[in-house]
Amino acid sequence: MLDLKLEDIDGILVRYNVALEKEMTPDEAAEELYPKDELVYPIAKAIYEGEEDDVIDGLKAAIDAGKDPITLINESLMVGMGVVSQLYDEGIIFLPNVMMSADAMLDGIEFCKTQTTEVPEPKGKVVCHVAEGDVHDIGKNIVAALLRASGYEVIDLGRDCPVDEVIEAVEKEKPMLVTGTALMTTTMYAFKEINDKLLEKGIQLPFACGGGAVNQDFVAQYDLGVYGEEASDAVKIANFIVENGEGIEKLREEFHKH
Amino acid sequence: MLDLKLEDIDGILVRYNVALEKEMTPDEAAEELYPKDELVYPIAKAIYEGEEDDVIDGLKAAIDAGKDPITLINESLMVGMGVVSQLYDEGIIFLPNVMMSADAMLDGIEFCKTQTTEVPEPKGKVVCHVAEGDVHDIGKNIVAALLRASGYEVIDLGRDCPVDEVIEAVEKEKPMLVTGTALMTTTMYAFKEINDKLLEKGIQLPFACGGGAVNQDFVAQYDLGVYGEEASDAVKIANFIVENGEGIEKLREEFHKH
Amino acid sequence: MVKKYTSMAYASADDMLFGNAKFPVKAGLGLEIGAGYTTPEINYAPRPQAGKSKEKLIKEYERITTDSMARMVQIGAPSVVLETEHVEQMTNNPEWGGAVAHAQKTIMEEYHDEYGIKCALRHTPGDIREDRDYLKLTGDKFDLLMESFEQVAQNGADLLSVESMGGKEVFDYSILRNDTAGILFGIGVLGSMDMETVWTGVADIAKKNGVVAAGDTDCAQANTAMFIAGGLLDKNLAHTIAIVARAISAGRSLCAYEAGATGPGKDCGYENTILKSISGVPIAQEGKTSTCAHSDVMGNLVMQCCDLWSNESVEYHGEFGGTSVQCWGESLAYDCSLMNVALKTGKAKDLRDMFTLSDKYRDPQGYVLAYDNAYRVGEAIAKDGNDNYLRAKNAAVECCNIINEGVASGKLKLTRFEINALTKVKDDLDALTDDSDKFMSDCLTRFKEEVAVFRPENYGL
Amino acid sequence: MVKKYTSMAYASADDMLFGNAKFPVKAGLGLEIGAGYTTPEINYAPRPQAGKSKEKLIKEYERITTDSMARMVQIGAPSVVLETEHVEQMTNNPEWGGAVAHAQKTIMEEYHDEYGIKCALRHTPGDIREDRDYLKLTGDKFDLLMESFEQVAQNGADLLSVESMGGKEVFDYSILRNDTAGILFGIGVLGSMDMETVWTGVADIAKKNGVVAAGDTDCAQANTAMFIAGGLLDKNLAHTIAIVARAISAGRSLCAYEAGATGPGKDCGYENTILKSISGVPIAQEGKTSTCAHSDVMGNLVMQCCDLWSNESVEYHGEFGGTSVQCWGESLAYDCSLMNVALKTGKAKDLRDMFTLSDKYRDPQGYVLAYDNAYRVGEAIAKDGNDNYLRAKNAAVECCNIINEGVASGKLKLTRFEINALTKVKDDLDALTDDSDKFMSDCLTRFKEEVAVFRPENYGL
Ligand code: B12
Ligand code: B12
Repeated sequence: MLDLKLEDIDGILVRYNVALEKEMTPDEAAEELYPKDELVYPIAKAIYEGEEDDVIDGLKAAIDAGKDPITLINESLMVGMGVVSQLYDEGIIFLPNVMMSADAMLDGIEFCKTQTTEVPEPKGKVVCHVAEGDVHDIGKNIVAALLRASGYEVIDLGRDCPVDEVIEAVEKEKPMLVTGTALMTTTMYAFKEINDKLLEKGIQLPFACGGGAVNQDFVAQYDLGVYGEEASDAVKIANFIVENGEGIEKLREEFHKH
Repeated sequence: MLDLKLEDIDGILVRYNVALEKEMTPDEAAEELYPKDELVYPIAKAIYEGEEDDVIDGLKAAIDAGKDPITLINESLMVGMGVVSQLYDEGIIFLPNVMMSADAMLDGIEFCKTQTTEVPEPKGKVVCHVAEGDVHDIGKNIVAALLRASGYEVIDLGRDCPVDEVIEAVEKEKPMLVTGTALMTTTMYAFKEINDKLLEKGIQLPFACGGGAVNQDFVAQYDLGVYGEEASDAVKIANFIVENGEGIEKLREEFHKH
Repeated sequence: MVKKYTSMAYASADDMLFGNAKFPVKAGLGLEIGAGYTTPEINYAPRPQAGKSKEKLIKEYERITTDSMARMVQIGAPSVVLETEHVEQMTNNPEWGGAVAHAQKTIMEEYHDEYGIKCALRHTPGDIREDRDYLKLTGDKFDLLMESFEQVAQNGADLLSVESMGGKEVFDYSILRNDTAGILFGIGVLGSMDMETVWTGVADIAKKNGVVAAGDTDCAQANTAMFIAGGLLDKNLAHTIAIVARAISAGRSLCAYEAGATGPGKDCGYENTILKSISGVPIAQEGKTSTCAHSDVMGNLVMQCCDLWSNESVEYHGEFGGTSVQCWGESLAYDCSLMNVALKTGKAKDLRDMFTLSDKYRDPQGYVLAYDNAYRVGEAIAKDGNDNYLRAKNAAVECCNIINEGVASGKLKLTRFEINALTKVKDDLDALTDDSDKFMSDCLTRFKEEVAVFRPENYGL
Repeated sequence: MVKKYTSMAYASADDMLFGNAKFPVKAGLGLEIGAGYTTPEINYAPRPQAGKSKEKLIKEYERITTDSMARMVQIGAPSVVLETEHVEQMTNNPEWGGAVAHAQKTIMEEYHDEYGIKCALRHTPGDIREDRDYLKLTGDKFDLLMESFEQVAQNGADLLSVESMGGKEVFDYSILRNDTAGILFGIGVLGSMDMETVWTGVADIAKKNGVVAAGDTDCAQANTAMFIAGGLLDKNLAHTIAIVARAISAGRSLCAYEAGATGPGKDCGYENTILKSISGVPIAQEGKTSTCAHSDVMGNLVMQCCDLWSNESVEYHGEFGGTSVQCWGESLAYDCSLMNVALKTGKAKDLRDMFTLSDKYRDPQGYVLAYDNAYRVGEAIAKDGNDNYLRAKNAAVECCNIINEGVASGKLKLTRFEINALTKVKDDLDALTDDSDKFMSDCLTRFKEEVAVFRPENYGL
């Protein structure tokens, strides 16, 4: 078969990812970010590495040394996860690392809870769902995992979720944010219904919508809608709300880029 | 250079127009449709051929033989043009023939008018325009020509026509139909404005919209809008109104095919 | 019992070519697929509002069909296939799907009668075999799916396809965790088992109705991996892992042909070149002219051996140049025209190679799917063709080897990240047993525990 | 004074090839056009609402630019050109156009700096030289147009183009009436005269600002004819007449290069292959991947000698696969990738011929624009290059001859209708004088009378 000469390939395609790869390895980059405290360091590192067992071991050691389990959640588990999120945002590590770290972190939180009677305070509560009639749930799973990884409590209503269940969950859970995922143009209209039913009931809260089929123009059509492109935008939206309140207009200004 | 063998061409492309060309020549087809009256026949034929001078000669002869000029408009000029329109609709003749026939017919009408004090009754009045900011006027010119050719009086507001001028013309002329042409997505929004201003003034009439940028979804968004794809649809819309009244719903049912 | 493939359809990779399949398939109105020419396959999705009622949906598909056929004759295209991928309502209400098929076919027959244009209609019911939270592959949902096939087959569909979902619960969990065994188990074992059931059913229905059981694609898994992997700069999944999932999927998607399907394979099966090398069936593909539906890094390469050339899907809407189906359909038709010229002028292999070279070094996925390497993956599958697990594992291993050779040649350049991910997969694979039964029982134990939604009874386990 | 072309840039048609121009053009950030590779040229139109204010418009173009550049790096495209065809507000308010050019270029520079992607920005002000009812080619509107060029050139546009409208009042009237002399007068004489004025101006501005005076297209006339002619089954204009108008337009569009433009010629100039044969400038083209903007019957053929490959225009909106500019831009990039592979593997002439053969016999337009025949039209123009009328008439006559030869060969099949129309044009042409002055005065007299909106003073007549 025909072939290209090595030196001709660059005229046809450029592997920008290869050309741009950071000098530093992910491990080196992570090392720079870990907290220095010698009890916290191994926990953060175990989170980064996604090793549940090491996380638990580290927590045990820290608790044995007198650290408070609830404080450890924020000061070691969340910090370790913060390293992971930052590296992911900077494009240094990839999603599966984040997922594995998140799993390890959640295990760690569960462990901490067993070590105390106090109840940890999440950053906020978020209801996630995939639109009625739609089974595409991977995007939603990522959204939920990243939110959890950032310290939010996630009520995951799963996929193919009837409109009324979303409304009920919002009434019951009083979240700071609802997210919706739709990958089909035929299902995304449920978002508008959710929006209308919420408004009918006098409930005002940001409704972050994303997923393959959804675009900003569509989301901008209903009052509560805030469009997000990437799963990590869901986290950014939640953080923005924590910092700036739930004004939809401000959220749109920040996140509606198209 | 490379070439295809004659017998291989059909595997790559099919000249469906060649394969389907009607057996009958346009002239033969027209011949079958002319009225038989020996005074009317030459006029209709001259219209078909787009020969103004022959049209006038024919009219003179018919008037000399005692025919009424106004009756001649309907019974010879319009009939001749009817032959042309039918052949165009059937795909037997092409647009330039229609344009030339229409020119000849209009000359004929002018001539008839000079031969009498009576005023001929047009089938109806139509206001045509190209949207504000848009210079693409060929489509509109075709629409206007075909409408005239079918016996409608056309008030042509030209291109790049301000919204208010359209409203004024409608108030003044009281047409049965307004048409708008837009070829740019940036200009077609003027249609919505026209629609709103008309409704504000309590004026209800069908507003046929077409042109490259315009699609049915867009036109269906405003109350008076009726979408037409081909210039000849403008004539069909006008005819439909003459026969069925100006109900927008009925018009949409008939003409909204997409 | 299905008969498994244990040898290759083609004696060498070089024998494979677009527009030519070892076993061409006659379908619809005058069309023959893989018989020396390529044909555009136009795909579309109804506008959201159109799903509201059966009547609206039928009208929408009528417009789509008329628009598509009209544009094809306007530009002189000799042949066309339309593919209707069901929206959920059409499969869940089998008579809706049947009514749509009937309406479309009626229009296509008119065009065929008036212009002689060769055409066929593919219907792809949705794999609706799931409850809210779990896959529910067998039982009433299975019966409903089969009823949908029955209805569309009776009412005008010429080609039957589905994107079946077996194994996806395990896969979804595993792909986001770089779990090699889970990927292999989900696609290669569970996916294959489910395919055998589904396709035995579809092949029966096709036979009974005198239509074609076409093919399946691992959309639910390998495409999901490809999508998550994304473009060169995305950071959600190593492209080296995505291509390993793809190689594995070839073992799985082959099951359709083993159960009686004859092709054309479905457009979004990027594993189709591998399948063609083993089975000789014609295939549909999509790439640079399906950017309306998704982006990939193999735009031209996938054309290398296609028999139908598809745009995957585009929402029906207006553009300056007509409706979206007209625009994309026209682009496809010209792509096919180019390939057909190449076939008639004796330049087809050159053109094929140019397609391939456009993207062979763009990404590890393209590298492995380049027809020469795809053929090698095919051989790895056929070698242990009788064992779903082993052949999928072989495919994965061969995939890793191919990439490593590419890297060694200097032409395929990978990021350190991609290389590391590949090394891990390769190590994982090397550590796996060669005993299918042991693999099965190990995985059953592990995934029953780790994946809450995994229900072994779906697979009769 | 402009220097007219009286000889051919290429010794033979076979020397012409995509990605290669006799006189390549350096532009923008690291790009060289016609220097051995092809580059996608992405075109777009803002969403309607975006025109409401300067700020909105700038934001819209920023999004379009970012989306386009992002997709190009995601798929590994080595180079790209963006073309902004002004909406009227941008030309009528020159500082708007300048601000948009600045905003776009800033983003492109970021991408160039980060990724090294070669890129350039084309701006095409609208030809706003008209009053409501009349063309107003000279005077204040002319000055405004020049001011627009000045602003975009100062603020980041690398390539300057326009689709100038001289002659269109007469053409519009004539094309709907099969008036051969009027078509020739409108395009070949009036159009050429206006081009000389406009392009002397643009070339000066380009020189002053160190940017490139690119080229013009006879969109206002030849494309209008092509559009009215439409698909194979449309009945608005004989395709044989449309191609005669196109041949004539080559004489006209050449005037840009005679006045100092250097290419790349603009995408919608289907006359560009002819222009390249005479002038050797690089050209942009559009076809099978500009179906978003219009349909034509020469989808592949136009790629034969292109240096930039364009989608003409697509409204900015979402699709399943991204925003419309990303989808179409990606398709273009893969088309270019294929051409670039051909260039590197020594198969470019084969690929070129395959492009050509796809459509050479599809329609009389493709037949005449096939590079071998286009070259002949070029020769007919160069032969009397010093006389705008004669060279346009030569082109028309040669066009008729070429079609008649095609018909005689049996390969180009025409309808009786197309043949009759062609015969009439040919007879009309044969009856015309060879004396330019006489033709001018005859036409002036006739069209002043017949075409109410024709104003000779536009042309200094
Ligand atoms: C994989 C896939 C499947 C898998 C899904 C597996 C699963 N567990 O989800 C399976 C095989 C099951 C499947 C089935 C079908 N599919 Co499907 N599928 C896809 C495919 C190829 C990839 C989707 C995917 O997982 N992408 C990766 C994820 C990670 O992306 P994502 O969800 O968009 O999420 C990202 C962002 O959007 C964001 N995000 C997501 N949600 C949110 C929320 C917020 C708040 C924020 C901020 C961000 C955010 O975060 C993620 C990463 O950054 C797409 C192609 C495409 N162009 O999208 C088609 C696609 C979605 N499917 C399609 C179709 C038609 C179907 C079927 C109907 C096919 C059929 N006939 O059988 C069935 C659907 C049945 C049903 N009732 O729903 C069409 C939909 C067309 C339409 N009408 O809109 C698509 C577009 C393919 C196409 N081009 O035609 N599909
Ligand atoms: C020819 C042409 C021109 C000519 C126009 C000559 C003239 N006298 O009209 C000229 C050169 C002047 C021109 C200028 C421009 N153009 Co221009 N032009 C075209 C082109 C190639 C063909 C248009 C045409 O005449 N078609 C043939 C006619 C017969 O079709 P039509 O008008 O649609 O009408 C048919 C039907 O729609 C119907 N119809 C029409 N009206 C109505 C009404 C009713 C009631 C009904 C029932 C039916 C109906 O009947 C007709 C036949 O059946 C189009 C391409 C395209 N895809 O449309 C671009 C196009 C319209 N132009 C475009 C642009 C951008 C421009 C410029 C801004 C370019 C520039 N940068 O200079 C300027 C505009 C300046 C301005 N202020 O308006 C874009 C518009 C993009 C957008 N934003 O929407 C297009 C779409 C090209 C593209 N793909 O980018 N253009």
